Amino acid sequence: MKFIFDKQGDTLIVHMQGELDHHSSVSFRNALEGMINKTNAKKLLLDFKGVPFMDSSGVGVIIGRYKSISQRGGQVWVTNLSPQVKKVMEVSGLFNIIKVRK
Amino acid sequence: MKFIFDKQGDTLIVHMQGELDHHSSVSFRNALEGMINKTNAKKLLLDFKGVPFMDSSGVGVIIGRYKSISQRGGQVWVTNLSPQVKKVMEVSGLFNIIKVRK
Amino acid sequence: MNKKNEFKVEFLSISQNESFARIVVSAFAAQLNPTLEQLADIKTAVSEAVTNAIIHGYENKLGYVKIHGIIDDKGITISVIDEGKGIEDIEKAKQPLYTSKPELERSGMGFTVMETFMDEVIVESHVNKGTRVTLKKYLADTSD
Amino acid sequence: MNKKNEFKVEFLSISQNESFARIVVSAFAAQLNPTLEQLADIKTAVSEAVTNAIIHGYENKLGYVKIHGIIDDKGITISVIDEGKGIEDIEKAKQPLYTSKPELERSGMGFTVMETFMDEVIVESHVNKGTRVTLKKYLADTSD
Ligand SMILES: Nc1ncnc2c1ncn2[C@@H]1O[C@H](COP(=O)(O)OP(=O)(O)O)[C@@H](O)[C@H]1O
Ligand SMILES: Nc1ncnc2c1ncn2[C@@H]1O[C@H](COP(=O)(O)OP(=O)(O)O)[C@@H](O)[C@H]1O
Repeated sequence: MKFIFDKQGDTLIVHMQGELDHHSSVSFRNALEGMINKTNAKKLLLDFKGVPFMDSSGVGVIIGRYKSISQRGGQVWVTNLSPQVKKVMEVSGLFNIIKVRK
Repeated sequence: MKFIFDKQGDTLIVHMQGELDHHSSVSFRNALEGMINKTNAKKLLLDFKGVPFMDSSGVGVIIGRYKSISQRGGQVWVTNLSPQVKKVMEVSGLFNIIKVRK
Repeated sequence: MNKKNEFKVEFLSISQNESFARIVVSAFAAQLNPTLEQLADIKTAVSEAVTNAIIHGYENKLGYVKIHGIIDDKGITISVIDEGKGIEDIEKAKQPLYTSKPELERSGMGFTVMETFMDEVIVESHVNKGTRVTLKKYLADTSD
Repeated sequence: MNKKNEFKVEFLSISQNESFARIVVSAFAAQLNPTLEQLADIKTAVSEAVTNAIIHGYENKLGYVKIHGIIDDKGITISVIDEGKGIEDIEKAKQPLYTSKPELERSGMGFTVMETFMDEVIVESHVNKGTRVTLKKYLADTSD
């Protein structure tokens, strides 16, 4: 899995490419947590355009980042969800804590 | 595997779609041989545009049709070969009996 | 119950093989001409079960994960089997948000995803012997 | 000879499973980041060996075809195994254009394709016991 980071104001935008499963979630978690701390981001926007598939391992990473960002009083958004990714997020109740940006 | 037949003059053109292996070659052989007899074609042009993969089962079918067509004094052409299809045809010596149409 | 096709696969419990398992099961399920959503459901459920075998069953020690797939008149049945540590309390394990590995940022939603995405989920497990998760999806075979 | 990954799969000897076998082996080989041509070579050779197991080994009777894949420092090794009728004269069988089933329009080029597309082809066979074809391709692992 590949990710490109883009900081705009106090928002960290992450463009993701590849399948987000347990295998890829480990390096994704580390890179993302590192970048949040380094850029001191308040807002996080995860762009799933290049992610055709995600399982509950991805949900775990998003909840983890939601926690980091919440501690700073920030907010997490996701965008460009494939039907499969959206369904996994819905079933996991993720939309109760994060928002979808159209 | 799907195939579309198109008769133009004494040429039977066959547009193929799918992988040509032993499984698909059986129905392909039957359909093709039937159509050659029905249309009384002298020339056969096999369009591999929609065929990403072929193995030596496909070679067997082409040699078989080459025989039917030769008996009528005709000729077989192939066109739009993927690198994999071309390599299998080369290794099998198929280009000694059939021609490539650019 | 007319068995129409069947496969068994086994592979090492390393995380690279999670995507391998998804591809293998998708290729097998594709023979039933499922819709894109049905195929995605099966792929997702398998991904959850295989990940659990690797993380929880073998706890990242090396072992073999096995998958057994059957296509019959009713649809597809996929069993994911490990010979790892097993589950002590299956009812508790199945609860949404329950995870024994919060330090790995597990969401505890694996079984919930499997149960939502599949028509039947059967969990059999024996401590120190291993776990078998059987996933069924009812699908009419529309192929010839 | 450091074994890095491994899988085994078995499936029914029906022709629908030829494409299944190709996808399984491709998904496994993809872990080595092969070029498109290397991947196509492996896929083609496996297709030949699996087809032979189904047509010649089991002669369209129902049996199980097994594939064993290993990735090590040198590359990939794929064995295709059947418990079918076996090959009496392996040297003859390997000759270009030789086929025992011309009535099925076999080209007799299966072994030639395997030997051209792979770096090593080893055929072991016992009459009425079965056949094992081992296909090797040398590939450096360029993944992380
Ligand atoms: N194959 C398995 N072997 C042992 N324990 C398992 C297995 N699968 C699941 N479990 C247990 O069930 C719990 C819940 O699983 P799950 O709902 O998939 O959530 P998660 O994987 O996020 O922990 C796991 O945390 C683990 O304790
Ligand atoms: N798995 C097998 N079991 C029994 N016989 C086999 C097997 N594989 C190959 N053979 C024999 O070797 C011959 C040559 O095989 P091959 O070069 O692949 O050509 P083809 O499949 O077109 O006949 C076959 O015709 C068959 O007699």
